[in-house]
Amino acid sequence: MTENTALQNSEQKLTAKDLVTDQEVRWCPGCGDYSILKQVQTVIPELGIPRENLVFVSGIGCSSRFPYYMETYGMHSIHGRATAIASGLKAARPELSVWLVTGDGDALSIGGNHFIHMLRRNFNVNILLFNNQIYGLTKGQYSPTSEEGKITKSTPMGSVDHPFNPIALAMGADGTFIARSMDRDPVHLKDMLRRCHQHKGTSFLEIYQNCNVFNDGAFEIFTEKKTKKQETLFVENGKPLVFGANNEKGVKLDGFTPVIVDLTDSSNSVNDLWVHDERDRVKAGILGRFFDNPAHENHFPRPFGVFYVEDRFCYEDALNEQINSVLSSKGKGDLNKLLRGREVWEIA
Amino acid sequence: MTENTALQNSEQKLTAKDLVTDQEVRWCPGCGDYSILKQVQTVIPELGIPRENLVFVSGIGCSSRFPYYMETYGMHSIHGRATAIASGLKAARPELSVWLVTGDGDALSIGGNHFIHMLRRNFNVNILLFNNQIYGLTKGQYSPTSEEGKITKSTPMGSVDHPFNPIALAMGADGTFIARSMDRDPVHLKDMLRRCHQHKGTSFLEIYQNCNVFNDGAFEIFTEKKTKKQETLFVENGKPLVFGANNEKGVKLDGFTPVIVDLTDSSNSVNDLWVHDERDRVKAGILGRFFDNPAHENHFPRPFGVFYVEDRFCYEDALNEQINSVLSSKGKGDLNKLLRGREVWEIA
Amino acid sequence: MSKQTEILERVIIKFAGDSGDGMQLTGTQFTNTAALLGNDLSTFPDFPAEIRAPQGTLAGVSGFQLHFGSVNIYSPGDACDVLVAMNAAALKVNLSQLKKGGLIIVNTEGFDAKNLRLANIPEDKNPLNDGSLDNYQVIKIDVTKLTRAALEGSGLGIKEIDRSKNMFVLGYLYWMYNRPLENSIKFLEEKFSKKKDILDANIKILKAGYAYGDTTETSLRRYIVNPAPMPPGTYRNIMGNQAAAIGLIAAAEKSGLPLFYGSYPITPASDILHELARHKNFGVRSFQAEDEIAAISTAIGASFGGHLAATASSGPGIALKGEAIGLAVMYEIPLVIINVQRGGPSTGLPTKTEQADLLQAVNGRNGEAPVPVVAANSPADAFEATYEACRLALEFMTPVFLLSDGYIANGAEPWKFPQADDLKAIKVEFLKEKNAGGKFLPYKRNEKLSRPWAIPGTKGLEHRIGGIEKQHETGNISYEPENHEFMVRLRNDKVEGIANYIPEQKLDSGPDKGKLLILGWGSTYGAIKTACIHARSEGFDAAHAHLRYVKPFPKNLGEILYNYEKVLIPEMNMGQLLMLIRSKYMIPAIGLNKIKGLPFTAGEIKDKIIELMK
Amino acid sequence: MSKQTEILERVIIKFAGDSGDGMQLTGTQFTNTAALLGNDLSTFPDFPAEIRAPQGTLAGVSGFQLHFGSVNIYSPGDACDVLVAMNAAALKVNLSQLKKGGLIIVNTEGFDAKNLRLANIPEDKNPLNDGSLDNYQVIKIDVTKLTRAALEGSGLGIKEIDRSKNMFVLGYLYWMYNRPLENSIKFLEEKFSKKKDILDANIKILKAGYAYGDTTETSLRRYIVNPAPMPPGTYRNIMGNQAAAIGLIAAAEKSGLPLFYGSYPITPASDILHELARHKNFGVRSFQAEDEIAAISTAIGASFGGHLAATASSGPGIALKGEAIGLAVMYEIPLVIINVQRGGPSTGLPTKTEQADLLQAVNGRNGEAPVPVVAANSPADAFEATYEACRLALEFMTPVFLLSDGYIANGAEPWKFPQADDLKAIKVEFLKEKNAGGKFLPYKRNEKLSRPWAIPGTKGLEHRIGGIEKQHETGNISYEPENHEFMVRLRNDKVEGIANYIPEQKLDSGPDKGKLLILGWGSTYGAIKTACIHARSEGFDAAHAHLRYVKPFPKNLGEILYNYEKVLIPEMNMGQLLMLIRSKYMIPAIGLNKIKGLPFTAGEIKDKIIELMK
Ligand SMILES: Cc1ncc(C[n+]2csc(CCOP(=O)(O)OP(=O)(O)O)c2C)c(N)n1
Ligand SMILES: Cc1ncc(C[n+]2csc(CCOP(=O)(O)OP(=O)(O)O)c2C)c(N)n1
Ligand code: SF4
Ligand code: SF4
Ligand SMILES: [Mg+2]
Ligand SMILES: [Mg+2]
Repeated sequence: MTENTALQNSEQKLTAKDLVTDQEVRWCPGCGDYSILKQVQTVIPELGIPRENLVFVSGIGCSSRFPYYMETYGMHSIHGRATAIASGLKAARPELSVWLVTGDGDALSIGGNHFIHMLRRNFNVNILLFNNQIYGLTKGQYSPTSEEGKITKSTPMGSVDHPFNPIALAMGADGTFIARSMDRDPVHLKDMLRRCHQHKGTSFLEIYQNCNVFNDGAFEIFTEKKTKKQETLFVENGKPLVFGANNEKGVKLDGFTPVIVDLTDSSNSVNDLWVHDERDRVKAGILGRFFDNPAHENHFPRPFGVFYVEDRFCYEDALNEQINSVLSSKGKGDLNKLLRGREVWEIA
Repeated sequence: MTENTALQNSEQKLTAKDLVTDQEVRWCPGCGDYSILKQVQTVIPELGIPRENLVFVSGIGCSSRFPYYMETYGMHSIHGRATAIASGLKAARPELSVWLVTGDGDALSIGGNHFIHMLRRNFNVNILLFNNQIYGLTKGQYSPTSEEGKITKSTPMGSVDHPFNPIALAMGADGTFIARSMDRDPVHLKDMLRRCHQHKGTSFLEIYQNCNVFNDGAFEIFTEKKTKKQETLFVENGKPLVFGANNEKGVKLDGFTPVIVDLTDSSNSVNDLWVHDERDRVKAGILGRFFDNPAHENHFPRPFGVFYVEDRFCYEDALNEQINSVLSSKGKGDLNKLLRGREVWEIA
Repeated sequence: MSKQTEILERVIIKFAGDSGDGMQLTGTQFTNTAALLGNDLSTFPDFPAEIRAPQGTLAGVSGFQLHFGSVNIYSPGDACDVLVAMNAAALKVNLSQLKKGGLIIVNTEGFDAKNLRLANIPEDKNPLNDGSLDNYQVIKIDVTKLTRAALEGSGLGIKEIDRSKNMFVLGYLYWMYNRPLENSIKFLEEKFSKKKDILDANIKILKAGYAYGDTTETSLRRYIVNPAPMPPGTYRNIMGNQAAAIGLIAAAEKSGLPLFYGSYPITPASDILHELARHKNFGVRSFQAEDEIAAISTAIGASFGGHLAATASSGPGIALKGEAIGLAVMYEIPLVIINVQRGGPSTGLPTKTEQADLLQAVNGRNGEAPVPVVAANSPADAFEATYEACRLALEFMTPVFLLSDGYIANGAEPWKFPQADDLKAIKVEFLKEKNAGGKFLPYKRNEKLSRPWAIPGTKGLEHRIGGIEKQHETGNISYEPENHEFMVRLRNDKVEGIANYIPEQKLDSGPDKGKLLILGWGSTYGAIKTACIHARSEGFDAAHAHLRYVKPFPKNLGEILYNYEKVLIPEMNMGQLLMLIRSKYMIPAIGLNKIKGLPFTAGEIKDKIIELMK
Repeated sequence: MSKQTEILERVIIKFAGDSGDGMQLTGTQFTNTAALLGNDLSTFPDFPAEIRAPQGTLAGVSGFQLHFGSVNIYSPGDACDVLVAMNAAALKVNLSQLKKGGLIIVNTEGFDAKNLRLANIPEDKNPLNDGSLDNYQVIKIDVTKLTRAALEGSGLGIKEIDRSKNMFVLGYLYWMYNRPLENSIKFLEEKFSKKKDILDANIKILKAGYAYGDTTETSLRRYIVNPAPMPPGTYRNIMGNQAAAIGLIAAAEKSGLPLFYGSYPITPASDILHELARHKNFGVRSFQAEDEIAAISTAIGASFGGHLAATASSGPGIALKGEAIGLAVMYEIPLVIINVQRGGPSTGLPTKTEQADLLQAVNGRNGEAPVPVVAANSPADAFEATYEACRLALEFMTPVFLLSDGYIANGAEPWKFPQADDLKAIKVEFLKEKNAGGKFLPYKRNEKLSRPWAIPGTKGLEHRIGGIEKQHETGNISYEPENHEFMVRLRNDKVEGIANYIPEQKLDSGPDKGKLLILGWGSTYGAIKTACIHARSEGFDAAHAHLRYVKPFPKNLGEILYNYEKVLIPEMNMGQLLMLIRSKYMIPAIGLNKIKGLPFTAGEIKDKIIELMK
């Protein structure tokens, strides 16, 4: 049974409410996780997956509490290993819809290796990485996505770690679906969640999430009305890269160099702008590097949306094909034959 | 003491012989590791580093036996962790010249996480990754660099893992020096080793290495005279991308798309070719993706040389700057004060 | 109206409220003042597992227990004399810990309809009205209202105003226990030096709380707790994790080595990292690694480089370090591994305490990989235990386990801190030249079976180390069967031989032979000691010995054990030391086991003592 | 000339040569033929640690020991009767294992100047000439020369010709022990079905070797080893790793579950992965993970998904799995963890055997995380032990450790394999509907204290599991102190309770009370059994019990132990079972410990028996 036929077995339509568990949600009041939970609970019913075929897998961290709040199957596991656990589950049960919830520490610090290996193997799993650029659960140490110079409990003089660019890392690991969204934009987030589901292969969605206790306002500039339009770039396939309060700015490519242009200046036209192509690896790479510190002058806006998509076989499909092909060529294994082996002798 | 002042302390010139230990070299006869060992022993003396300031650190694998054969300080450690061990050593002793020898399994399978974290932190360490696309020491299982469909002991029906592209992965992890060489080209290999040393920051050198017992000929097409010139592209900074038996072919860029051109055709000129720029991240990215299966038609030649270089602060320098800055502002810590703490009371 | 003043020997106060109510700060302030007045004391905070559980809920209750007295205090104490409850949830969670007849001080505003609902109390069961507190003395104060009234017109917002209500409680308790306000005022002045309005508000409320006690008739009693007969000297207050951090720095300073600390955050060990990160002026290199394996691996690298290297974690993280610890055993390099134990297995009860990782420390690796194990007894003792772990690591060129736990880590007590000069010397000498007639033998041993430490940069001592079995003395790879057995036994002998260089086991109290010995290790110290005192006062004179060294055991431990008819081993696990003692000494020692994520109370142990002795 | 024929009861032959000499194949061929003739037998290969150590060196020697007889054989045997040495290094490495007066068959060409030098033998000390072999019978054959001569004109290159020289030795031994060539010829025909010239050459040389024995006077004796009195039935030869792999498949088939195997290669466990990867037609999903943590994690995921899930590794890899094993303990899901033990600590002696990971299996995790431990005794027994581990995992919803070792993994012996129908049933039923009156309680327990298995895809049983302490029955997160203690004890009781569902401990041989019991576990089985037989024949009648279950111990183990004055526990470690037995049963059991990376010889154990009994 594939995920799609499973879809059709769905009997009655779920509602967001059906996905709420009897467990009290225990994030700090104001935490960005609430909004993400809500959007997930809203989108899932649209997808027509029977509740019993959904599994949420997580590691450890504030974000990793997620499965407890989803009335589906769920595994809250150990720090950094959700990707590996989900790989095993998906290899065993390809027909399940597996969602993985992880944090910047969980996925990129302790879990970095399983993360990149999942991307290259391309299991058909949806990874939601709640990036708050901090360790929430352990009360505020810097994470591999914290900015250079970050002052935290473990770096009172500022961090000297150069942070990962999660989009670039995922590209380098041959991820087949790479996207970014934010907790504070429900419409966009829901859209991205749908896209994750649609993609066959590992869908990696980075979600900027505000930790209002230990890293409040880390993404304010991208999420708050006052600055959002200036500082963000919502990309859509086939559409030119336009941003700004009144869509008055655009990005064009000068050779390999992206340049911000002022569309109010008549010498510039929307038609010259870079048109987003999700399937162009090189351009996705350039877009992924729009990652400057917004405090720097002449910085680029931060892109949101789907950076890159590629079709590639999924590990579990290839594995099952092998099994099916032997089964059809050799037939189902005979245990007695296996026990007997190649060469036997009799003792009377 | 920095690495450079250490250099000057060197008293008498080393020779390759001085770097040979009394331990019998125990790789299989014909193994590509021999040649690499030889080139390292040849290059090191040129660098003028006193022998006692050299440390070779390795994990586990055939390649990881390397330190036993270098008459320097050395650590043969555990599988996958050499990068982490070297990070600690370099953080503690920045003046040492630290070389890391690892395999495709050691660095990219079990050690993948420490590998990408070392790259982003940019410790000034030289990573030599002996890529033989196989697990040698454990007698022939596929590795994360083995090609799709690879038949090995653990994949009798062919591997269904999509392999890493180590260059792309290192780019994604924000590596600051990324290069490739091969066991069978001593001159090039030596050159790359020198470049590794010169680069301040983590130097990542992938070395194609023939495992003649479990994966013989994996790189034959790149290393053997008959095909080498057609199948490889030796890149040099500032030079156009030219290859072929008589340098009759070149690569130019058509927008973002690399195209192979025939230079014997008069409509093409060397002047139109892509000129290699080590410091161009986007182009390095495209170059790194010259990674087709040479069996495919119209495939690109495999590049060798330095793909990418970037200057970025090293973790250990930033760390030591912090220490020095507190030392100069606060002065050396006073243990009695520390023991005493902020608030005390007397009991008479 | 004049109020009665009573002299008390000891008091246990539990400050409890919502996570946002500032009870940790209130408790700490009261503690510091008590310390300055010369009381002996011991404290233990009790955090909620969530960062910020929803306000007002049972899960969100944060507590701080203080035990102070004019007598010696060895633990935060069992049942409380006083319970401060800022809301209904705090009362509900903590009431069972209060002595019958004890005093409850409540903030009435915390018992409104909303708070009752959040605490899952039916509205008609409001404990303030339904008679369920009849067996206690209850002082009801509408702290919120009083605070707001006092700060009316201060210009502060209601949120900021409410945030200072804990000062009211503190002031009230200062009045009740006859304590001066100065110390806390000084603290506030430092803390809010840049926020004058908030500073003023806090001081005002602190004084208002004091005045409230003085003028109203909420309580007719005040209490005096005189200074304790503590050894003369200068004291400070210290928490266990802080003590461990300072112990590492002290050992580095005394041995003349730079300190490297590789760690990955985990509750309840993270504060060691935080503390060390603040002391870069001691040359401390603290490194937050990508995971626990990297953390210990970086420490191994730094140790090879000649640093005093340490790593710390808690159970799950320690599990990840097992392979690398084995490597350090083979390398024979100094390394201190701190396990701040928490409730297990797996993620378990991350914010709670337990002692269930002892056998993991002793056996949790592949092959015969002996590692000495040192245990800390109390927050202040964590300093000495850590220092000793460093000393053993350096002098014996070996990884050493230091076991602490959540109770020690977050607990605090007065510490008669030493002077740097008083600390035991730690002599470390790097090998400078070849040690065997023109040859260098990296695994040649001294009388302690310890090998030389030859660090990179030393000319002529270039050598390679690895995890494959080594030839005796040369350290070269050797697959030779006889050599393997020899080396396995040698490494074992080296660790067991440490028994010759550590103090003999002493009794902590009690007769040197007789009916019952209580053998403890780790944070059960205070509870056992107190239990013995109480049992003794009831005529049951049990002896108490407490292990600093769990591996190897002190040489004379067997002798001591054989002097008693019965041996009782209280542990916060299913009987781990018990197993080691039974198998080694063949005595039918008895376990007293508590696995609740909570420390023993002295009462629990005392009851067992009496049961076994009568 | 007619040659004398002697009947022997048992023979131990060691085939030794350079890694490239094909000694493993020669040994295997001789073994298979012996098996077909009805001999009982046991074998053990002895690989060099390097993949291909330099030719001719001591490090490059590869050996294969075969013990076969007309009596029951329980181990590859102690000292050899016959040593085949293809070169000087092979002789030097193995000579000490040869019985005084034993037979040496050498290839003289392997003793030329070059080979002597490579073996570090001074040229004037050529053992073939210097009289050092005077106490042995030496048969010198220039195998290389004879082979080349026989194949002159075959059209094959010299390298290919030389590669068939092992067939000469095989033929010669077939002659000496009166064995037919047919079986090996059949084997060659299959192997070289596509290389006719090489096939012909090999057969020719095999026959040449036989003929050489027949016609020359190199030996005047031939031997007959009659069939052994083995229980009637059909037999096959099997190696330990293969048996474990088949055991997993059999358990999956019998339980009706698909098999998932997550693993990362490591010596000596990799062959289980290789074997399983070949059986995709049983629906086996074998997954080579990026490391050991991922390997067990994938297995955990698959187990949650309803597969029979297993993982295997050796010591260092098992160390890495500790944290995840703890998670599986908390989850209470079925999982089989196989540890093919090798020499430790750390990387240790990767190609050698040891039993030093027992305490790691029992205690190597944080917190109280009990896991049942099952041990395999011999290569064939690995099947049953694995099957049993699976059964326990599935019936008790728990991770289970299966301990094997390098000696079992690579050793081989005849196996009277079962029929699928004869295998114990394994009943697995996924929960299909709510189990508590309209509610679903994922941690509700049956009489075995086992919880239901409700897998994704089952409507109405959606639930969440995690590593934080769980509330009894509901499985919800609970920080409640009483619940924690209750659950820790419950998980412990569940594992200890398995003792009620496993067979009682039986004696393997010897009197049921008396002076001495030998208690063993794992691969010491054959050596202990043989030692007991020999000691008995010398009048020392010791009893032997061998543990299949190391945790929990069988219910009646104490009773058995108390029936003997002394208990001896031989182990290839420093006394790990010893510690468990001493602490649990309070008996002063005695350890016999060998830590050489080599199995015990029966002689070593017999000597100890006699020492203790006389
Ligand atoms: C093996 C292990 N190491 C460390 C921890 C402690 N720990 C729990 S969550 C966490 C990091 C949390 O950060 P992140 O993944 O970003 O999640 P967030 O809490 O920010 O959502 C750490 C270090 C652990 N539980 N297990
Ligand atoms: C923790 C651990 N897991 C597995 C192994 C077994 N092992 C040793 S080397 C190796 C892989 C070797 O491959 P690679 O790194 O490519 O090195 P090569 O031998 O090819 O040079 C493995 C799986 C080990 N020693 N330790
Ligand atoms: S600590 Fe931060 S991430 Fe965690 S629940 Fe609170 S606000 Fe959210
Ligand atoms: S197995 Fe391969 S990589 Fe290893 S030493 Fe032999 S040839 Fe080299
Ligand atoms: Mg985070
Ligand atoms: Mg390799």
